[in-house]
This record gives sequence, structure tokens and C-alpha cells, in this order.
Amino acid sequence: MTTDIALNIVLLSFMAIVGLAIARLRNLFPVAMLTGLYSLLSASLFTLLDAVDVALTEAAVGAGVTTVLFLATFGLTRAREKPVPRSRTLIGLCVTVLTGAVLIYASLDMPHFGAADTPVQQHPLRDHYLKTVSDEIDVPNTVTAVLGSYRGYDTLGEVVVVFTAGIGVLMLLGVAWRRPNKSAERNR
Amino acid sequence: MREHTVLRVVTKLLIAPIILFALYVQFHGDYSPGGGFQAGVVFAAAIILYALIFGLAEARRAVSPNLLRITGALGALIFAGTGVYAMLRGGNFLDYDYLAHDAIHGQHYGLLLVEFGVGLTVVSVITSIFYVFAGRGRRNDDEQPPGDAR
Amino acid sequence: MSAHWLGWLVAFPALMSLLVAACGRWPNLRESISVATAVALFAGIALFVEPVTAGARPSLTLFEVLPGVGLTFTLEPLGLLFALVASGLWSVTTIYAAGYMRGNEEHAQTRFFVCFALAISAAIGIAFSGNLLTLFIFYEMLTLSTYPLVTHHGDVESRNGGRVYLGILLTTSIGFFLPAIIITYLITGSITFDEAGLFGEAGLSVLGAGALYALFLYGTGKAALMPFHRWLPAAMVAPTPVSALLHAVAVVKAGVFIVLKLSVYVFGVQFLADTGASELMMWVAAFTVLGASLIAMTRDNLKARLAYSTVSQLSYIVLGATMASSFGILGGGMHIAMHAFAKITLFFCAGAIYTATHRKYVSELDGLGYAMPITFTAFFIASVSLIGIPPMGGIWSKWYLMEGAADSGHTAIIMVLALSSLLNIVYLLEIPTRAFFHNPRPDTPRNWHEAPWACVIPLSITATGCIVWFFYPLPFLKLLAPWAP
Amino acid sequence: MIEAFFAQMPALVIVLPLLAAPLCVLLHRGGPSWFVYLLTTWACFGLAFLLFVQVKIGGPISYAMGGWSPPFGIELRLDALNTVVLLLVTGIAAISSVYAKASVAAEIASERAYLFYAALLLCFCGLAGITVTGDAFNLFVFLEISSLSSYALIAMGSKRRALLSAFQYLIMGTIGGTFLLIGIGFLYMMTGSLNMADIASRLPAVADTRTVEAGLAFIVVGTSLKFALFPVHVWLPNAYTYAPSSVSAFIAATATKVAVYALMRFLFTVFGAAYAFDRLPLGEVLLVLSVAAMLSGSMAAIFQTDVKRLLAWSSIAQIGYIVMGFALASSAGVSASVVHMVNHGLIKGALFMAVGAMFWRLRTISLNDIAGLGRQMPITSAAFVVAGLSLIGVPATGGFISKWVLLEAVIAPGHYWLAAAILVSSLMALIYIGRVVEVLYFRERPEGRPDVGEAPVLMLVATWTLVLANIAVGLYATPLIAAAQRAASAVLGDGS
Repeated sequence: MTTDIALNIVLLSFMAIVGLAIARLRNLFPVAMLTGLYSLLSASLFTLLDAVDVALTEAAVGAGVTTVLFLATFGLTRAREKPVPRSRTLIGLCVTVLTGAVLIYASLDMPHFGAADTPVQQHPLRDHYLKTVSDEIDVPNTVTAVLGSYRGYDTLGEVVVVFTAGIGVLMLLGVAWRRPNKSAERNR
Repeated sequence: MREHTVLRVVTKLLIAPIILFALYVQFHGDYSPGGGFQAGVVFAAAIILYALIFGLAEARRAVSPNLLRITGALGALIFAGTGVYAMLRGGNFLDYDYLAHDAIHGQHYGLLLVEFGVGLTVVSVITSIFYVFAGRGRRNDDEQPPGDAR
Repeated sequence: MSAHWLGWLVAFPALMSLLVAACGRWPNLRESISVATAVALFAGIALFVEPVTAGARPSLTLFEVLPGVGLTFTLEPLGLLFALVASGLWSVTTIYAAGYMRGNEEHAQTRFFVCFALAISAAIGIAFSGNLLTLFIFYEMLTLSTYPLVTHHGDVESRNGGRVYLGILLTTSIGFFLPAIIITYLITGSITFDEAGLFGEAGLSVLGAGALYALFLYGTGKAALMPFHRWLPAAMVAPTPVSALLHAVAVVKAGVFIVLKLSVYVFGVQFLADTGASELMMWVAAFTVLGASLIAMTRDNLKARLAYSTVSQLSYIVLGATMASSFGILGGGMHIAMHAFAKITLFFCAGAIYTATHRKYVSELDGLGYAMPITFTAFFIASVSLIGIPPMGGIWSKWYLMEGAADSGHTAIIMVLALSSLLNIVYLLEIPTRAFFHNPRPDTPRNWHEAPWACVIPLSITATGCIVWFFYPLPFLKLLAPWAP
Repeated sequence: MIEAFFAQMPALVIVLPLLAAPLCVLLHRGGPSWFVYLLTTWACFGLAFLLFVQVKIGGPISYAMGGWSPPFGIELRLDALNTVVLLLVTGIAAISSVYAKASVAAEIASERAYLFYAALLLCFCGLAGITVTGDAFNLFVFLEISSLSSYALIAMGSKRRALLSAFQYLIMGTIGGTFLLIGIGFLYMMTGSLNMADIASRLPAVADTRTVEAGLAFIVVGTSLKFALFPVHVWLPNAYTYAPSSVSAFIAATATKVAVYALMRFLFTVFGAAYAFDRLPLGEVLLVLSVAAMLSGSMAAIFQTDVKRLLAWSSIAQIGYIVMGFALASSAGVSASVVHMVNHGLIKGALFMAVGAMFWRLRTISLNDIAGLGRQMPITSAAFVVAGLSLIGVPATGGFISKWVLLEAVIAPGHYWLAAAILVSSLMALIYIGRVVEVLYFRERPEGRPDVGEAPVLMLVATWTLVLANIAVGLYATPLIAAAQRAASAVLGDGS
């Protein structure tokens, strides 16, 4: 238990450091690398929390694909951030601080982490998902059962989110730009 | 990077296990962590890796963007279609109980189909997005904005 | 007469406006249809005189607009009077408009006649309305259908005039009238006109009732109470037949008619008399009567002078409504008709003068009386009627208004009315005096003569009306019998 | 068979566009995709209508997705409130699908038209999904679908600025979505459930906790970002201005309404009016913000020179009306909100369509360029005028009905200052609509501009359908008001 906590603390402080570094850096190549690192750290955190499915996704998407996409994007744009006016960073800071404050405020009454008597643990859902699942679906991996069947509709929604993202990118960038207009106009 | 022999060899060695792992994650999701999403991403990572090392053109020849467009749509259709099929069999949308002669089997078929749909869409979409980004090259600022390309 | 006719009468001019629009290419046909519509409408409304004076109150609910509140038409004496005056004078105005628009070669005449028909449709809708919502719908329809008429010329001046016109009328109606209706609805649970008034048992405080009454009266921007009278002179940019329609027939009369109707059927004369809720607005009206007369004296532009005269005369009717006496209602009702005849004559004359001579300033009219004797005689008759001297019809309304003031114990109002008559003499009689007794200006050509017959005949008819109603006020008295002693 | 079909209707409303979108991608051509879009939206409109009637007669419907009874599975739940919203969304989608063909052909490159229709279908699907769901997390998922697709759709605008404004919207929208997710997460943490009804029944036990308070705050701020309530509205003017015409018309008429619906659902169904409005000063805050939105939005609209931007600012003001209604937390207030949601949908849909038709001809929509169009595009201009009158709130139009019920709702408890704000804002609407009308009719066409004719018939038909719907509502509002009152009593639990 204590090693868990120690690991948690280490991972979280690393994440904080990486986050700050990302915010400070102006050169975007290291930023892309650091976001990959950040994802890897959070994947580790998810593993510690026994959320292996999530960790797997995070590692593959966050640390892998996203970084590649970032790098591909730098091929299209500049890889150095333009200086942002002070006023806008101030607004950003205020929003962040405020959000953080509310989050901390909220955490004051949160049920204790890992406690057995939290609302989530006491809700009949938990029993149902963990016990009845073998009668109803009979799949050893409850996560798959919940995501695929009990909340299959959500998963369908998420697939559609991915699909939408694909359509969006294809629509905006996918088809090579034709440039007939300019020459046509000139001919006119 | 086509000149880096080491990379090419290592990649060739790696891609098959990656794909195998993806398939494992895909079809073993019922028993161990994983499922369509994870499998899709891992599979896409294999294709992307291939494209990074052997070049985009090669990758496109192997997995054409047109195919990805179709499989991406098909994935979503398979998922939703499974639900509709359950509907046609008399159940509610996505009620896998109705897919087979008994409920448990139905659930198993349902999960298998649905996860396959998820995987298909995810791998297609992620690969397409990569293709699009990697394939664009540097743009000039005087180019036509989207939509105005009429 | 079946109550269903009420709906058709309101819709009739609107439907005919489509026909008018379709006949745009054939001006003769178009104007014949317009005139025929006007006459038929008047005849149709006149058919209701018999049953209504006999005490019938035909009512028709077309459908529910809001839950429990329908698009309802109910005919009662005041509404019938207003509808008769409006449709009757509309017939005359249409003939006049045909002559004027052709005489001045105005553009977009089809649009003009279409809007004309829509405006009268809205006016009849106001006259027949059976509840505040219906009234409000047609009130706004009247504003919007007359806007293209006001801005008819389409130049900068008329655009600005139209802006003021629309701005003030819509601002007051949305800003004051609408909340007043809703407050009434919330307090009484009803917005249907009722002979006993709506606030009988509502237990409204004097202050509350007074505020609500003020909200209603200022909301009725068309009644042109100061300080919301500015739209009326601004609307002077319109062609003269429109001014006649606005000032004598549809728009302003709709405003004061609504004031009368509100005082009688929403608040109730008895309620107003008991609480004195209308006291404040009475003084506002009295102030407007005098103030507008004073401004009228300073205006050299003939139409502007007439406009301020209208502002002043409208407040006579508002006075009648606010003095909370049935004589006041009687006088106010009479004045709707008498002022309509007199003022439409004055505008017709102004338009005739402009058509014939293209002059629009009072100071330019010297000596024109001999070139245009009929026009200026008519002008004289109408002026005298407005002032309230026998043998013109205007005396009757003034008489009953004074009696109402005496009846409700407001001696000061009698003074106001008398003083206003004096002011009327000053600013109205100046014009025929100049025309007949001053020497023509040197630049006046000798060959000037009367305007086209289509202009002269209508103004003769209405001027005759002014005299006839002195000797024969019976139709109005019969209609207003519920408030007669 | 018929029975079975009726039972499946709640799911079908979502499933049809969900199937149609990939189908469009497979079709790979603009024309057939448009046809699929048209058929889908009209079919959904029909379904929505049947559902509306079914709920009206038989009361709320619950549909268990996957056959798992709630709270174990995801529930679709239709009551008097969301059937109205669903009817609005599907109706506008159906009409804008008629409009879309010509508009898309003019503004979107033909080789990506099929993607465009797929994205429209997904956006529609997302909005419908938010509307019918009875599950808090599911709401978030469909919110993401609609958001992602609308970012992409807006970016398809013909000016380069469209990209930037879509990006701006993306940032704000993502923050909003994240806040909403955090809020839902807190609720899950405190109740252990994601089903709205289940959360509602478990919340009172933990209502005193700061976590629930923060959850409410996150949800309110998150959804407010989505419907552009006053201080977080900055994304909206650009997004609506630079989006393609068919997108502005559809999104302006529906997306913000659905976000407002989502907030209402959380406030009234999940948290309960008593918690949100009595224990916390949420009502007061929302009232102040709605007044600020009304006044600042209208004021900004007056000074715009681009008609689409003018309409966008007006939308910000109109959102204020809707928020003001339900912030009163009274039955009259909530029903006024619902009435105005529908009316504003109809009004803004019609206005954006009319403006889109002008854009179709002129390729620009600034005040100077549309001068004198009243004669050259009389049908379109007339549609703009009538819809504009409705926006102002002239009687015999839908906007008047909104104003009537809203005024009734604010005056009854004696909030005269709110009534004054509503009236002032209406009069400001008179000014900005008046400016456009004056330019349309009283200014000459600028020198050297070619004469233009009317827009294509289908565009006019769609525009006028909405305009006539406005008038129909204005003259016969009883059904709408009755539906809104049923909605209010459905979410407030009783007649209070």
C-alpha cells in the first residue's frame, strides 16, 4: 500500500513537472515529446489504479499516435509557438486557478479514496455488474461486458465520436485542394 | 529514412508481433484487458510505423485511403447494424440476447461483432488521420481555404 | 346579420388587396377595385347599424391564439361608429388618392393601394376587436401596413420620418401597451372587453390603477399624447392622401378610439369616476390640447400645422375618455366623427392646393382663394367645424365634452376647451383669410385653377358632411345612445 | 408489428442518422448523400412527431438500450419536455435538409460534399441523442458527437476566418465539454450512478457536500459555454458568421437550444429545482447574466455591418430570454423558456436561411452589399422581414407569443426590472432588424453590381416554411403553449 502511495506521489509530481515544462516551452518539438511522456506517465498511473484497459489505450493513443500526429503537423506549420499577449495568458491563468480552486473545494467532501463505503461501492450497480454478469453475459472481463453490453450504447457513441473526428479531418484536409478558381478568374 | 537498414530490419521484425498483439487484444478482450479501441489503436500504430519507415506511398499501396474510408464506415455500420439486427429479431436496440438461440450466446456474438466494429473504425480513422496529416506537405498561405475550392 | 360577417368584413379589404396587387398593370381596373372595395365595405358595416342600435352585440371567435384568449371580434356601438367613420371616409379617400397619385405622377402606386387596403383592414379589425389581444394584433398590423405609405417617396427625408413613425409607435406599443395588457391579464384573469369594466373586484389601488391607465394611454402611441406625439408631424412626409388616411381616418382615430374603448370596456367609466385613476392623464391631455395648439401657430408648413392641430384635437377625445363621465364618452365618440370629417377636408384641401400649385407653406397661399374657390371654401367650413361654431357639426362634440367636464366637476377643463377654441381660430382661420383677403403674391400665375375633379369632389363631400352633421347628428346620437342622457 | 415499431421509435430517432452517416461515406457522392440526409431527417421528424403524440397521450416513455433495465443499462427517456425539443431539432433538420442542396452545392467543393452531409447527419444525431437520453454520461458522449461535427462543419465556411473561428469554438467547446464531464464525474462519485433518475433519487442524501455543489457549478458553466451565455459567448459570433449558410441555419436554430435543454434537464430533473434555486443562489446569478446577455447582445447587434454576425449577436441576446425563463424556476417561467426555444429556433432558422439565400447570390452578406435587394430578391427579402418582425415580437408572429408568456412569467412574481429589460431588448431588436430592412428596401443597389434574381426554389420553400410556421404559431399558439406547460409540469414534478 505504501509503495503504491509513494509511486502515486512520484508519478503525479512528474506529471506536474512535465505539465509546467510544456507550458514554459516555446519550441514545439520538445513539447510534443513531453506530451508523449505525460501520456506515458498517466498510463502508468492508470495501471496503478488497476484500470489496465484505459492504460493500454492511453499508452497507444496518447504516447504513440498523438505524438506522431503532432510531429506530422509540425511538418505543415512552424514548430515554434508565437508569443502570446500577456492579457490572454492572464485570462488563462485565472481560469486555471479558478478551476483548480473549485476542484480542491470539491475534493474536501469527496469520499475517501479506495474506501469500501463510498456511494459508488454501495450502489447496487456494483453488485450487479460484478456478480450477475456471469449469469447474464458470462464474460470474465467485466470491463468488456460493461462497455460492450450494459453500456454498449455509450461505446457506440464513442465509436461515432472517433468516426466523426475522422470525417472532420478528411473533410477539412483530406481532399487535395483544387485551385481552378484563380486561373479561371484570370482567364475571365 | 529508407536508407537506415537497421531501422528497416527491426521494423520488419516488429510489425508482425504488433499486429498479432492487436489481434490478440481485439479477440481476447472478453478474457483479458483490451477490446476494439485498444486493438484498433495498436493496429493503426503498426501501419503508421510502416509508413514512417518505408514511406507514405508504400503504406498507401498496402492500405489504401479509399479502403480505410470504406472500412471506417463499415465499422460503425457493423456496430449499429448489430443493434438493428437485434431490433429486427424483436429485442431492443443493441439487445444481444436476441442475436442467437439463447441469451448468453447472443451476448457473446454481440460483443464479438461490436468489438470488431469498434476495432475496424478505430484503425481506419486513426490511420486515415495520419495519412492526411503526413501527406499534405508544406502549404503556402495564399492557397485556397477549404470550401472555396469551387 | 350573422356574426360570421364580422370576420369577413375584416378580411375583405385584405383579400381585395391581393386582387389590387394582381391588377397592378391596369391602373383603371386597380382603382375601380379599390373604390368598389371601399364602398362595399362601408355598406357591409352599415348593415350592422340596425341590430347594434337595437342592442345586439354580435361576437365571433375565430380560434384561440393563447389558451383562453381567442382572436375575437365583438361589435359594440363605439366600434361600429369608428368602423363606419373609417370605412366611409376611406371610400372618399380612395377616390381622392386616385386623383392625387395620378395628378402628381407618383411611383409605386400599386404598392400604395395595397397598403391602403391592408391599413383599413387593420383599422376595421381594431374597431371590431373583442379583447385586448385582438386589438393589439390589429394595432400593430396598422402600424406596419402604414409604414410603407409613410416612406412612400423613399428619399432620405421620408426614411427619417418613417424611422420616427415606426420607432415611436412600436416603442410605445411594445414598451407600454404589451406590459399593460399582461398586467391586466395577471390581475383580472381576463382581457375580454366587458361593459362593466374588468377591475370591478380586483381591488386595484388608486395609484396602481392610475399607473396602469397611464401605461395604456401612453402605450396607445397613436393617440399622440405628449410627449409621444412626435411621430405625427414626422409622418407628414407621406403623400397627402396618406396623411388624410393617417390623420383623419385610420391611424390616429384608431388611437383615440382605443383610449375610449379602454376607458369604457376595460376600466369602466364608473370605476374611473370612483377611483379618479384617470385624473393624471386628463391633465396630460389638457396640456397636450393647449401645447399642440401653440406649436401649430408657429408652423408655416401647412401640413405640419394641420398635424399639430390633429395632436391637439385628438386630446379632446382623450379628455372625453379621461373625465370619467358618460357625457365625456359621448362627446369623445362624437368628436371622432366630427374631427374626422373636418380634418380629412383640411388635408384634402392641402393636397388639392399642392396638386394645383405645388405650394405647401401657409405664407405662400395669399390670394389663392379666387383661383381655387371651392377648395378654400371647404377649408373654411372645416376650420369652423373644428373650432366649434354653428352651423357646423363640430359644435356637438365640443358641447358634450364641456357638459361632461361640468358633469364631473372639472371647471378648469371647460376653460381649456374654450381657450383651445380661441387658438384654433388663430391658426386655422389664418389660412382662408390669407387666401381670400390678401393680395396674391407677385409670382402667382393667373391661370391657376382648381385641382382635378377626383380631388375636388371628395373634399366637397366631406365639407358638406361637416354642415350636414350639425343639422342631423341623429345617427351618431343613436349609436352612442348608451352614453346619452 | 406496429406495436413493435412504436416501441422502438425512441431508439430509431438516433439509429437512423447513425446508420445514415456511414452510409453517406460509403456512397462517396454528394447527390445520393443529400438524398439520404433528406430522407433520414424527414423520417426522424415523423418519428419525433409520433413520439410527441405518444407522450402527450400516454405519458413519459422509457426505453432500455440493450434491454438492460435502468440504472444497469442506458435509458432513453422521453417526457413532455424533450419531445418538444426533439420535435424542434428534427423539424429544423428536416427543413434545412431541403435547403441544404443548393446551398451546399454553392459553398462546398463537390468532392467533399458527401463528407459534409455525413457530418451534418452526425451533428443531427448528436443533438437528437442529447435530447432523448436519460443517462448523464450518455448525454456527454452525444454532446461530443454534435460538438466535433459542428467544429468541422463550421470550419467549412468559405472564408479563411472560418478555420480560426472553428478553432476558437473548439477550444471553448472543449473546455465546456470537459467541465460537464467533471461535473458528471462528481455526481457519479457521490451517487454511484449515471442514470439521471437514479442520481436524482440518491442526491438528497449527499446534497450537503461541497462535491455536489462543485458538480453543479461545473455542469452549469460547462453547458453555459455550449449555449453561449453572456460572459462565455465570445465563440458564437465568429462561429455563426463564418459557417456555411446551411450550417448556420441548422446550428443556430438547434444547437444552443439543445445545450439549454441539457442544463434544464440537469437542474430540474437531476438536481431538482429546490436544490439548485432555493439552497444556492443560482436563479439570481442566471437572471443577472440573462439580462446582461439580452442587453449586451442586442447592443452589439446594432453595430454590426455583417448581417450574419448581426444575427449571431442577436442569438446571444435571445439565449438570454430563454435562460431568464427557466431561471425563474416557476412553472410559467419554464414553459416560457420552452416556448421561446421553439420560437427562436423557427425565427433564427428562417433568418439565417434568408440570409443564406442572399449569400448564395452575392457571395457576401455585408450591409453595403445587400443594399437594394428588396426589389431583386423580393421573396427572400420578404421572408427576412417577416422573420425579423417575429424576432422583434410583433403580434401575430411566434416571437410575440414568446414575449407574451415570458412577460407574464416575470411580471407575475413582480420582477418589473426583468420585464423592462425584455422590452428594451425587443426595442433594440427593432433597431437592428430595422437597419437591415431599410438597407434592403430603401437603398439603391451599389454601382456596378450586376442584377441578381431569386434564390433556387428549394431554398425559398424551406425559408418560407419556417416563416409560415412562425406566423402559424403567432396566430394559434395554444398547442405550443399547452405543450410547454406540460413540459414545465413534467420537469417541476407538479403544478408548482
